[in-house]
Amino acid sequence: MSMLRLDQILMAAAVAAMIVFAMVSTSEESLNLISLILIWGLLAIGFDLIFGMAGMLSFGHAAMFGAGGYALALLAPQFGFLPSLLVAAVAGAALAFLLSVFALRVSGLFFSLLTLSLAQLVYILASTKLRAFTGGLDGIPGVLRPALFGVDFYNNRNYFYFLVVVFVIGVAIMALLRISPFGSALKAVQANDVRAEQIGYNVQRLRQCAFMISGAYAGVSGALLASLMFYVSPQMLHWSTSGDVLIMTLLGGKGTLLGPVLGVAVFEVLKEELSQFTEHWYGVLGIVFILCTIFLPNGIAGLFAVLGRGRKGASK
Amino acid sequence: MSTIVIGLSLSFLLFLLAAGLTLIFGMLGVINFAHGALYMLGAYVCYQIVHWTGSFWIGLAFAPLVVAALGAAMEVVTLRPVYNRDHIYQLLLTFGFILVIEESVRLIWGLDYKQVPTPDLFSQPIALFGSQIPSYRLFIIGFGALVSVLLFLLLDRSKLGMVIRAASSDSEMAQTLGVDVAKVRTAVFALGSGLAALGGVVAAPLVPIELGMGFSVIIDCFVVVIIGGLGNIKGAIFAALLLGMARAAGFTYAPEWVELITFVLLIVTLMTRPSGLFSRKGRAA
Amino acid sequence: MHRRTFLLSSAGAALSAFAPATGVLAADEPADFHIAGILAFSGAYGIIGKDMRQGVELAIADRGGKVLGKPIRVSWEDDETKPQPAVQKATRLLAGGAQMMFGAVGSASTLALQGLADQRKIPLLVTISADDKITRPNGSRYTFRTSNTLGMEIRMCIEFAKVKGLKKIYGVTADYQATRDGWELFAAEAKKAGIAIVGNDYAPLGNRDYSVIVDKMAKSDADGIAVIVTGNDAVTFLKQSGQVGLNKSKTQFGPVLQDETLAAAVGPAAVGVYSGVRYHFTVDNPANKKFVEAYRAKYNEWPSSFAGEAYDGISWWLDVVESTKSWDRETWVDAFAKSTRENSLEGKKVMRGCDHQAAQVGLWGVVTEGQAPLPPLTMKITDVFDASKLFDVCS
Amino acid sequence: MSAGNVSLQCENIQVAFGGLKAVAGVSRSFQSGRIYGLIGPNGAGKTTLMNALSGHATLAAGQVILNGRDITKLSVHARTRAGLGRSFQITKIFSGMTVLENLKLAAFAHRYRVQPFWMPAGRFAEIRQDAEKVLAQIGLERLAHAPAENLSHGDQRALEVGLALLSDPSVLLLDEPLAGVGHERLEQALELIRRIVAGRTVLLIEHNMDVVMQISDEIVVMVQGQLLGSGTPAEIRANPAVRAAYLGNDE
Repeated sequence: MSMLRLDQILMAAAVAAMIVFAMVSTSEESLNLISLILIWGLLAIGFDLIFGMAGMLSFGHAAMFGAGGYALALLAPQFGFLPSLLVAAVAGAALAFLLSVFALRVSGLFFSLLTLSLAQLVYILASTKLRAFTGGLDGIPGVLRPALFGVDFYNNRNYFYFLVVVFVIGVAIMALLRISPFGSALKAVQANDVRAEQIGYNVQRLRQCAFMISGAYAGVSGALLASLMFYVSPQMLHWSTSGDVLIMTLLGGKGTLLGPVLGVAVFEVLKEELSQFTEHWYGVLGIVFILCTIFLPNGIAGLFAVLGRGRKGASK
Repeated sequence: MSTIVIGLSLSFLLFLLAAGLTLIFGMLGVINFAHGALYMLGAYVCYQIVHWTGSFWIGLAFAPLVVAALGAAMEVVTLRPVYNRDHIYQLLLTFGFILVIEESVRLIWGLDYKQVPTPDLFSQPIALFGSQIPSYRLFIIGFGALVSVLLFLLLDRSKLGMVIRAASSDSEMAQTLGVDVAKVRTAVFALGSGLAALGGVVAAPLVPIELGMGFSVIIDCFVVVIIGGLGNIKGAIFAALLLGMARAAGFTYAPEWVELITFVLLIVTLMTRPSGLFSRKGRAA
Repeated sequence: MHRRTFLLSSAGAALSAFAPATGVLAADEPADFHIAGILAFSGAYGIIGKDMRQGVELAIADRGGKVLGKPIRVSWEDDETKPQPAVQKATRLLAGGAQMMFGAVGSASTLALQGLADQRKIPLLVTISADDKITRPNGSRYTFRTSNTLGMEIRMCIEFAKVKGLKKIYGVTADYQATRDGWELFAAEAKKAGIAIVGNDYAPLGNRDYSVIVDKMAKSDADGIAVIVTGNDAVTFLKQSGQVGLNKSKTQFGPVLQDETLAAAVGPAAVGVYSGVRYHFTVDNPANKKFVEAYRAKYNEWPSSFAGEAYDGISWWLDVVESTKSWDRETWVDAFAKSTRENSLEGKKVMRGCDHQAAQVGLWGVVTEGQAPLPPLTMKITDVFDASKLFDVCS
Repeated sequence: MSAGNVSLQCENIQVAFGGLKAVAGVSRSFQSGRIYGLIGPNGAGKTTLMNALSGHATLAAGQVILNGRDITKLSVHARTRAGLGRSFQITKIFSGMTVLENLKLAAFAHRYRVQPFWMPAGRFAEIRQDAEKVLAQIGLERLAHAPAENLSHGDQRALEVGLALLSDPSVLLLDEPLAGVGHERLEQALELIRRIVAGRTVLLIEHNMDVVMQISDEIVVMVQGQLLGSGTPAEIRANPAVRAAYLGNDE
């Protein structure tokens, strides 16, 4: 469909530069930060499939994110890391399916509010009623790292390489999905869902599939985060997590493949660096959000688009 | 019987909390996540006024005005340039507001707890239906009822209310009819912020005044607004009553399940009548 | 690749059977003694973080800012009362070469740091989180707690109920694992002591309205109200029970219900409420007197229990480190596990080898109106329960 | 033109909004290869009937049979697959995409029940051919790469017909296809409709009397939710009942 535009190349270069920087830099601090960016980047890419491509604002991604984390925490000891990572993806997709069965009965604003309430219901269940499995509010400590080919993944650098591999695979799959007929169908649904239905697309099933793929991405990234931190807790399920991924995607630029990843990078770096300069990093971050919203209509990707003098931003 | 009176106080407190959000959410279509932060700000400003004047009532009168003015300023500076864009960008702005408001409260009042005593007039319990009912609860019922009637009259019966509803349902049309839509929006946002602060002042004697108090209120407000129907003051009153009574019953028989009751109620509403149980419109498209 | 055995419940100990994570243990002398201070400076427990930091900084100043001949450097990080930022920032500081971790405030964050401490073999000193899971028999080798446990404070409630002669208790408990276990322990011990349990309600954590529960309590024939909730929930409950004057007819008490900070938040309704006290500036011993004067001189306020416990814990730890004359962390851990603190701010504290919990006396007090220069609402210590009554014997 | 076999059969179709019966029992069959003009005063229920046929309005009673198959219960996209295409009164096309991309979407939707996700969309040659074939039919080759939303109103209407054509419908419902088409483009638009019939059944709603008389093989008149009568354009023009009920107050 559209040949690789200059801004997409520039964004890919920026992400690649970030990864290379982590490889060469000796400071574990940036290694840890960029590992975090890759994990949240996967979540944001998955989130943008339905938000940027299909035009569905979900406020429930924390539920799938947490589900993946808990799946890995509970299953890795018995079944090993990779099978559990797979189960985390399936868990994310299954929960996404469950959410979509309810949420797709309504559309627009009510879809967002319904996903918010369903995810918050999962949060309350995980922190109280399902306490026997989830360890309640204290969560589950001691989540495992992968154990493959005899490599010690408790070494953060090795684990970082593992994350890079998973991240690149995730981006590749999403890149293919976006330019595949499935991706164009989603764009059609966002552009005009009545016409999409009329030309023969099963719009509800398309949305459900997109939501499940997005849920799988959230599940995987949730598992990877739990493994990075050796810990999973209901806080991952809390609606503020859904809010964070939304902010990152908007900052980065919705509807672009790598925009959300750049949004994640800026968000995390700001949060990390600001807290070292000023005790009032919280307020400064708020001001940055406000300024970005007003002056960066298409997010950071919009900047790249201007830079690359490609078409102004991907889609309005 | 006393549970019903307490249920009523729960309901009206919920209504006071949510009234501002119904207004801003319904009339401006802005999902105002900063509503909780404005509620907190109201409590802190009330603490400051009580600290200076020693009177809860002066706090009750002036704190909402102060926060309403701040709300208006925030709206003019940040929201106005973003109205014509997708709703999602207004939502992102309100996230920014939360962080800014919380940080400024931390700067001005610091981290330690603040305390607003129950006003002396209502500090003693009253024997009612065979148990001791805190008179402050009766004040909440009375005051909440008064505010709901005033709001209802303002929005559904007054000329200003008609202008507000016109501006919100079709701003272009209202503009052509000579309504200064921008001013109306600022006024609505200010009124919404003032109401949020009012909720904060009324709740101040009941809960600890600390930075996190706003965060816990947001979900409850959304529940009332959604069940009641966007921008539907009457709906918000009924939704608050429904939720308040459900919680009172929940606390009586199964306190552990109270939080779940709230969400099951919300999800059932969103699936059956997304535009609210009490709204005139049928199912949203 | 040998299979890693791993039990979910005692996650800490079983993690030892794999290659050491970060390079060979540095035996040579680092430039400074770097402490990773992970506390809550924002969120629900923001106020506690500030006081604990002040306590630690005073303790370091008192010893001339040095241990083992090197300057002590503390990096303070805000965990926003959430586990993820706690682990994220701790990982960064450990990567930067921190020798030990100090914190956190909320139990969830502390448990999260515990996993990291065991995995990276870095000592973690806990001086406030009370969840019993933190110091379990043969639990985490690298975690030590010098402050109260919730279990000990529950036992103080029983001792108090006996001393006070309460016959019927109605309880309210936060729907959170640690407090639920606390209630079960209380109910079991009460039955043994012949005290009747009239009822108990589990209220959601962060509940904002206790009026229905308070109404049930007021109508019950209970003479004692056990309030097993923490932090903000305690303030909310007492403010709302105050509006009904529950304190006039019944005795309200709880394991960690009130202190100067929370009483200031509750206001007049706090007077007459009984609570376990983790530390108090009126405890009469020379070490405490010296500390209170130094604290008031430096910060111009009375030291809260958070500041006192932090000062006491870090001083004890640094003294033990000094006595080992070594930079090997394993030596510190072994030495501290066997150490006794004769002159702690609350008298004698003995570190128990089996679960790394400091056995100590239990302070119990009531909220009273204080005359200047005391704070307007202050705790008056009414009982000091001996450690033997509060801790089960463990090998 | 092969005429004779029935492609679309309506059996006592009723659609009600609350108490009001917008369509009160329409029964009629339509044959393939013919253009039917559906006329009637405003509010007669023409668009509601079309919505009932295309699945956008739920039936209170009655049946819709397409090529002998009962499609009353089918969803909109299932009816499209069954061979029923339509255009809308208010143009609905995919903005933010070019004309060719619009058509390729319709081609994908027609050819694949499960949208392929393993290959870039550009690699599907047969899809490009389908799209270009219809592009030529609707005469928009020179605008192939123009953004759809920038097209003139007439071209957008043509694109909409193209989108319907790509599902190779046996029955094509056109809701005022010539609305807003300028006088000079009228002939070209009529020519387009005649060209695309090719064995299909076309049912179109049109208010412009001489246009509908000119294009239709048969005129169906609808008043107050019911069929008043039908016949060749000449018969309808002469029929007194139709004239009184409808043509009398022709604007």
